Amino acid sequence: MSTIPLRTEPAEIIEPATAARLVEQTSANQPIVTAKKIGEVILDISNISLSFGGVKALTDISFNVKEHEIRAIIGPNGAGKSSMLNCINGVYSPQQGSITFRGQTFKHMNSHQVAVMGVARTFQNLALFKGMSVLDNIMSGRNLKIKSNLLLQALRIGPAEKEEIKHREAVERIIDFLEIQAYRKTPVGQLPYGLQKRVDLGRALAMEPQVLLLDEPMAGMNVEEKQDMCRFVLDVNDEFGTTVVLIEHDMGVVMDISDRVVVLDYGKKIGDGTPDEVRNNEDVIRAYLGTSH
Amino acid sequence: QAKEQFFPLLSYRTGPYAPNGVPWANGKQDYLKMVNARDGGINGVKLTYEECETGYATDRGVECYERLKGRPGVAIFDPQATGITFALTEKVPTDKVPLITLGYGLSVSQDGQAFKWNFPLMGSYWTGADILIQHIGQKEGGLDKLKGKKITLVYHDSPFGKEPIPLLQERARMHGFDLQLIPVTAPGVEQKSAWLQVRQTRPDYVLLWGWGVMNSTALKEAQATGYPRDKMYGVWWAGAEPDVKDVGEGAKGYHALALNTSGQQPKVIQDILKYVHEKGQGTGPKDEVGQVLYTRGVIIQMLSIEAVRRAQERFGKGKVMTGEQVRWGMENLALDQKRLDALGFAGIMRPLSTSCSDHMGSTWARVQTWNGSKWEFSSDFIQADEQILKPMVKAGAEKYMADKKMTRRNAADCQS
Amino acid sequence: MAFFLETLLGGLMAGMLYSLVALGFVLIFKASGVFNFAQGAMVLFAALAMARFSEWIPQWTGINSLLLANVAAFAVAGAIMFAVAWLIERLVLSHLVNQEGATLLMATLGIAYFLEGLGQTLFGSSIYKIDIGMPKEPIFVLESAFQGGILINKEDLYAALIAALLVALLSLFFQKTSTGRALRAVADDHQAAQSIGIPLNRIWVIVWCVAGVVALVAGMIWGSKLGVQFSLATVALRALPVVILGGLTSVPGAIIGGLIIGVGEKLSEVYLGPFVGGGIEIWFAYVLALGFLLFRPQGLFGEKIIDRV
Amino acid sequence: MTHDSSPIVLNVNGIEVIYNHVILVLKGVSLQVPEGRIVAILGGNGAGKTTTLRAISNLLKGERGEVTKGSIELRGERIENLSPADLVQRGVVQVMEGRHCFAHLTIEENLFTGSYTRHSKSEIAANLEKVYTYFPRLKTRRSSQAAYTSGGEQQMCAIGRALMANPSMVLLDEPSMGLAPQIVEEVFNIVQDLNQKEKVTFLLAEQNTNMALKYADYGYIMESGRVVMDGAASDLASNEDVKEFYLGVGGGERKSFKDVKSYKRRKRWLA
Amino acid sequence: MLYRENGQFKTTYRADQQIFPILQDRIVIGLLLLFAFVAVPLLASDYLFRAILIPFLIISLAALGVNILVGYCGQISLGSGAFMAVGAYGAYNFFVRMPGLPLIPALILGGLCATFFGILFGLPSLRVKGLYLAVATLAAQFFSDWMFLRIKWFTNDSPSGSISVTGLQVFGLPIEGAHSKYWLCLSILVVIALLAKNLVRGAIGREWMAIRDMDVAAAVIGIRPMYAKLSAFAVSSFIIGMAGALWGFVHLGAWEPAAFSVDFSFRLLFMVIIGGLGSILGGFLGAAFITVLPIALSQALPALAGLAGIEISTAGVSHAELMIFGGLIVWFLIVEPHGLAKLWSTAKQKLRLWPFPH
Ligand SMILES: Nc1ncnc2c1ncn2[C@@H]1O[C@H](COP(=O)(O)OP(=O)(O)OP(=O)(O)O)[C@@H](O)[C@H]1O
Ligand SMILES: Nc1ncnc2c1ncn2[C@@H]1O[C@H](COP(=O)(O)OP(=O)(O)OP(=O)(O)O)[C@@H](O)[C@H]1O
Ligand SMILES: [Mg+2]
Ligand SMILES: [Mg+2]
Repeated sequence: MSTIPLRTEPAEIIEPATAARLVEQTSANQPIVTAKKIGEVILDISNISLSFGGVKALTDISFNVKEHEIRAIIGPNGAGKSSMLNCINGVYSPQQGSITFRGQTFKHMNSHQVAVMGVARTFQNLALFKGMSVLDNIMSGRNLKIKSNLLLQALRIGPAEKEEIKHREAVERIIDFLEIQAYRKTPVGQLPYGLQKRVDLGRALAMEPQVLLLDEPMAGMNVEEKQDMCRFVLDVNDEFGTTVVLIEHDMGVVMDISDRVVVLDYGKKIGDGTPDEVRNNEDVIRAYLGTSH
Repeated sequence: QAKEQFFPLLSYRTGPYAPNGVPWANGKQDYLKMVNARDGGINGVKLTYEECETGYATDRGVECYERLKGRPGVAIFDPQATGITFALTEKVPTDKVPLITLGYGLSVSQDGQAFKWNFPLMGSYWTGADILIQHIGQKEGGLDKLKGKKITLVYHDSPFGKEPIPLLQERARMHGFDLQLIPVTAPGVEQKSAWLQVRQTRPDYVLLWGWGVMNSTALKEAQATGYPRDKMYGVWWAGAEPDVKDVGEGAKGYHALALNTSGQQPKVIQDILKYVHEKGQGTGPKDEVGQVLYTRGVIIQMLSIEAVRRAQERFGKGKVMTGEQVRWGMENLALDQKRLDALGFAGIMRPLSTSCSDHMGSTWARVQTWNGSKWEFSSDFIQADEQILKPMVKAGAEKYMADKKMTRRNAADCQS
Repeated sequence: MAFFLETLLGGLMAGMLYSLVALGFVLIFKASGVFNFAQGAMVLFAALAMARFSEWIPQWTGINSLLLANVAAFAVAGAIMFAVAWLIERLVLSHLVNQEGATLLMATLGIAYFLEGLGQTLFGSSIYKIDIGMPKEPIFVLESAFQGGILINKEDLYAALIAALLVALLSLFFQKTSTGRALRAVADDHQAAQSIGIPLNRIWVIVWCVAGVVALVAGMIWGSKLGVQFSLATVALRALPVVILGGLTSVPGAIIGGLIIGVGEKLSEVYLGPFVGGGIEIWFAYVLALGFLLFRPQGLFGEKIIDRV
Repeated sequence: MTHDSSPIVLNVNGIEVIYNHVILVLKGVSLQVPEGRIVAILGGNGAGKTTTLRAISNLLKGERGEVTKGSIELRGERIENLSPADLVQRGVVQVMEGRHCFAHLTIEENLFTGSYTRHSKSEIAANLEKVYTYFPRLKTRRSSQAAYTSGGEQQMCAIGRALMANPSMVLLDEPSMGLAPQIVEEVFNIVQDLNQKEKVTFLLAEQNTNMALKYADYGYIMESGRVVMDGAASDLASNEDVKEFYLGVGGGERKSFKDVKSYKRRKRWLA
Repeated sequence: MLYRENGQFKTTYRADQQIFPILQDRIVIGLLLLFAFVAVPLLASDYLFRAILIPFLIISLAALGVNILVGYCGQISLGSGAFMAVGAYGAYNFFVRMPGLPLIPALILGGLCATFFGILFGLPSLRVKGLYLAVATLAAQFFSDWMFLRIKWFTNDSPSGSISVTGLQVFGLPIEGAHSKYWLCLSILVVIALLAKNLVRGAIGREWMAIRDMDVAAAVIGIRPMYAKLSAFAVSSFIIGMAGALWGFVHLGAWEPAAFSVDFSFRLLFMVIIGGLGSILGGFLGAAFITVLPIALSQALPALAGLAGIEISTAGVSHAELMIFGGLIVWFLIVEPHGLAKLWSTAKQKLRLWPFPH
């Protein structure tokens, strides 16, 4: 090995996770890791089929997601994972099947309604608002919570300003949490890929969702960064009890952090269960994992 | 300080109306140059000028006006466009500069007691329309023969094109002819449906109220739909060389109103050639000198200068006149035939005299016809019918004054 | 009935003439994702060049055959349009790789101003004539079936034929050649196209050249109809509804769009106009296009607008 | 790179890159790529990997970036002023980060545009078949528009498209992103395959350090716009810091993602 | 080192959320306003007021409105001329039909007419996007051109369709001289710019930008495209309508529909693009560029040519002006594709680093 220009400095210990700050003062002194209680079914997908012209993206998919759990969806490329999220979000309307959210059953979802019900989402192919700063992107996640009307906003007096500041505080906590303070005012288009993914997560978190849908949040990150991301996801899941639906290709991550895993292949469900069950499922090994895992 | 009378020249040498705007502007400028060269100005007052490009756009026109109105010795503005005229009409009373809108602008502004600063000399669209109807009546053998005839007005869809409508409606009511109105969206490059409608109704006459590309396009469409050109009558803004030049033979037989002659014979044109062009100071090409719009530019400039001269007679010979004084001169023009002959305008135009109540000075025009290569006169001078015109002008002016909460100028004001 | 047919035919042929101009927009948009605001100015510029050279060439060389003079003028004007395309690529587009649509639109506006100024400086701002021997007098057909026959404007008929021919050629070009594919790739993503070795500069010169020639043909035909002068550039405004109705990316769409708009606006003006005072055709054309867009937001034949997450 | 005898194809010499005239991103990056080798650039988010690759393939201009210092040589020829197309003519092709497929073109058309610089119809057809055998998934989706394929399919398309140019040197920017594990393996096998059989040189920026170091011959580690460490891949793989920060096996064994502590030792070569 | 925010710590979010968080900016803006309100009226000539400043202020206002729609909400519109016309004719009708109506309410009512018209013609935006929408909005333009020419009621039955207003008053003060007109326009501009700035940096502004940048993602986070788009149309056309009314009432005094022609629409769009989409400052810079530069050129060129000893004709000047203007547009875009405002912010960033290059 040739020279290393600058040697490693002694290990630097950084601040404990700022996650604690996410929680308002009341819970600040509670232990960070609590025993997790997986609750009732919150989201029930039944017999969803979706096709585009001749392409069958999803065929008769059913599975459910329980409150507080981390539910992974895995499968080879083009299996229909992202399409599944799109159905939940109301971006696509499935031809068949229904989705039940907290007891309410829908034939197809309407994006706005889904958001109001507390489902947030990150995107596989970054769908950030490129022209806006990091701060504004995350603030926009809180728009549903804004109460003041157009006129008040224009005048920006009294309640409108207070409201804006209140939300800004919440957003700053998220920014701290995701450790992107330095980029607060940078237009997101100029950020490197990995940080954009964090902002995407931040925007979703800003909605204070009950269900968080994550589409490959860790693509394009190295191990250290993935560890950070995992920590963020786990913290959110632990502390707010946010239910997480996660699509990810890194089996290390999936097997480590998820409670249950659904496996899709060519639009069909080929496996569903705990990571261990899935890991040993013949079909899954053949279609996706290969022998090495 | 040098004795200089300043003439702002608003013009458009680019844009959609440039082919018509250029000879007009050249005529104005050449005449100024000629008077300086030949007479050394007006009674020793040198004439200066500056051109400003409006592109026929109102806001650019206003900018030009604001830029030039404050020059020392500014005499009079010729906006060269209807839209600019409207905007300036509101501004000149405060700035105290007169506007000359020869053959265009607001028809009602003939009433000098309401429009103190506007001078629609030699004709408005109402007089033009009236003269055309009279001429057609003559052709048919009397105005009463118009009964049951169909006359179609194909017009530029703008205030310019809409001006003649009230008068034509009045005439239609009087004589019982059918008036059909067909607007053409500016600038008028696409007129197929207009001429399909003409073909459908087959009117006896078509009046063409166009400007710029609209005119030649209309003639070509008429040819393409087989409408006889000799049944078509244009306003004086549709009767110049650029309107027929590239139609050539196809426009043969087409008539248009004429306020003035064309050609290089008149003495004043000869003078321009001699004093300006032969010294290599011509503004445009030589062969354009004496064209219809060029000559009109010359006339406009001549009248402006004569107004200054008239004002000098009252306020002091050899002095630089203020806008207010020029306005008075404009209001008291008295150009009889003798004076016109002396100025070298013999045959170009009819005598003209203005007064406080009449800012037009002359309501005469005649009809010319394109013979395939040049314009030829095909009628005598016809005068617009005062009896129809006067009440209309009066009513319009009254309404204007009422809107503006103005009162009619009194006799004393007319003297000032 | 005869009149209805006449209006219909008139509309169809007017539509073809719009298509000629619309084609220029479509070409450049399809091939580089640029909405070329300078198309009108290019039509004017090309027509001016053609008109003036057909006047100058006989003067300089003593050729006195109309045909020869026109062919020579067409060639010279074509060469000038080539030079213009090359300069535009060199001086403007090559510096604006990978920029947004709005920026490129603005750049073409700059080009439009420049060409307008240059055209009038070089060739004058008066009115000029292109005489390519188009017949001006109308013909009448079906005189046996209808009284007075149906009037057809021969000039328009020829123009429509030329337009149709041009469109057929260009459609082939786009569908069948690998350059056609490369053009579409460039329109999608400048950078990716570069990264796989598509030479943007060459592609752009080609496209702008083709668009220049299309502008020349349009300018020639419109010029022989209207006379060559500044207002020619405003013909572009009549062609815009055609472009969006047919779809910004479709060559055949430009034709179909032209026909629909042509017929729609003529019929509306003739049959609806008189009830509301007339002069409605221009906005009617836009409203018509808008109506179609509500059903197909990408125009009749345009590529689907992709928004996918 | 003293021990390597292969001639250097690509020599990047102390380049500085500035975006938008003000943002200094690369602060003197040097690296060499020997003929027929696989060289990896590693580094965290924002380290400047993509920027380095863009600088080499001359795609900076479109991002409003420019190389303000240093030089880049390809087989001894300065290439800073060549167009990307010229580089492709010289056999250098880049697979851009974030896919960049031609949205309106079908997968197959996308692949065909990749062979824009080539002329032999039969070779192109053969090459197409090869790409389809590498990525069978593409074959099944060949006639759908690229915009309507899944993220992974697009990534395959982008890689396949670059291979259609028959390059002698490929710059791969995060090829494994969004691909299923099997396909990731496949991609690296392709890389190895082409490298061994067709002597194609690779320069890859990769976050999947495990894979990258397994297949690469040599590696550079970048951080905030500088190269902070370089060495033979095997040496890097056994370096303790690299192990901990990039391979996730600090302290000898793989740690579960679930147990990552909130307290962490952070890598910091540079303050 | 002059332009540094170092050392300016914000201790509250309120402080960080000020319109101009940096002290120097606040000082500069304060001085600028002082200059505009006090110094300019003392210094400027009548020509400068009437031909440059007043039109510039009004056009800036219109550009501001266009920028909200195009720059912030991403809905390219070529109907701005129509919105101006509706504002002007609307205000006119209230003005003549309700005797004694003061100017400001008339302007606001005109703006509201434009709002209504804007929402109506904004409806297609729910389905049609991008350039298709841009071209489609020309329908509004040509329709309004036609409407004000054809429907006599709008022009108070004036035969030619041209109308004029006089007797403008604000709080009993006549608006006649150049100064009072200038102050009026400036005040309206400052107030509206302030309100607009508040909007675009607030929640609704973020909704607009979200729709502009990625509408599907915006919908997923709960933004309703319909509300966002139509509110942008409403706000923008209100401002544009006000500007139109001012243009008619204060600048022209008398006008015909051609005063708000399609040309105007195009020019407004160009202003916001060259100034910088999505930047309030950009609107002002763009308005200055597109309106003032040609005038400056037309006056400077003959002088310059005179210095160089060449005499050029007016036509030559006009043509050269077109060419130089076109060339400058291209040049500025090459230097900074995102407009003059971006150029300015890059300059500020440099200033921040100064004297170091990076
Ligand atoms: N809008 C669409 N139109 C047509 N086909 C589509 C559309 N969306 C998805 N598909 C197809 O449906 C299939 C599933 O796509 P999806 O994006 O859900 O895959 P995925 O499981 O997320 O794959 P990856 O891991 O590569 O992201 C793919 O074959 C894709 O091409
Ligand atoms: N177009 C741009 N304009 C301004 N700054 C940019 C631009 N592109 C990248 N940068 C900046 O350059 C730095 C390096 O970015 P680069 O994309 O090269 O990183 P990377 O190593 O590829 O990261 P990743 O692994 O996340 O892709 C980042 O700080 C980023 O903010
Ligand atoms: Mg996916
Ligand atoms: Mg990168």
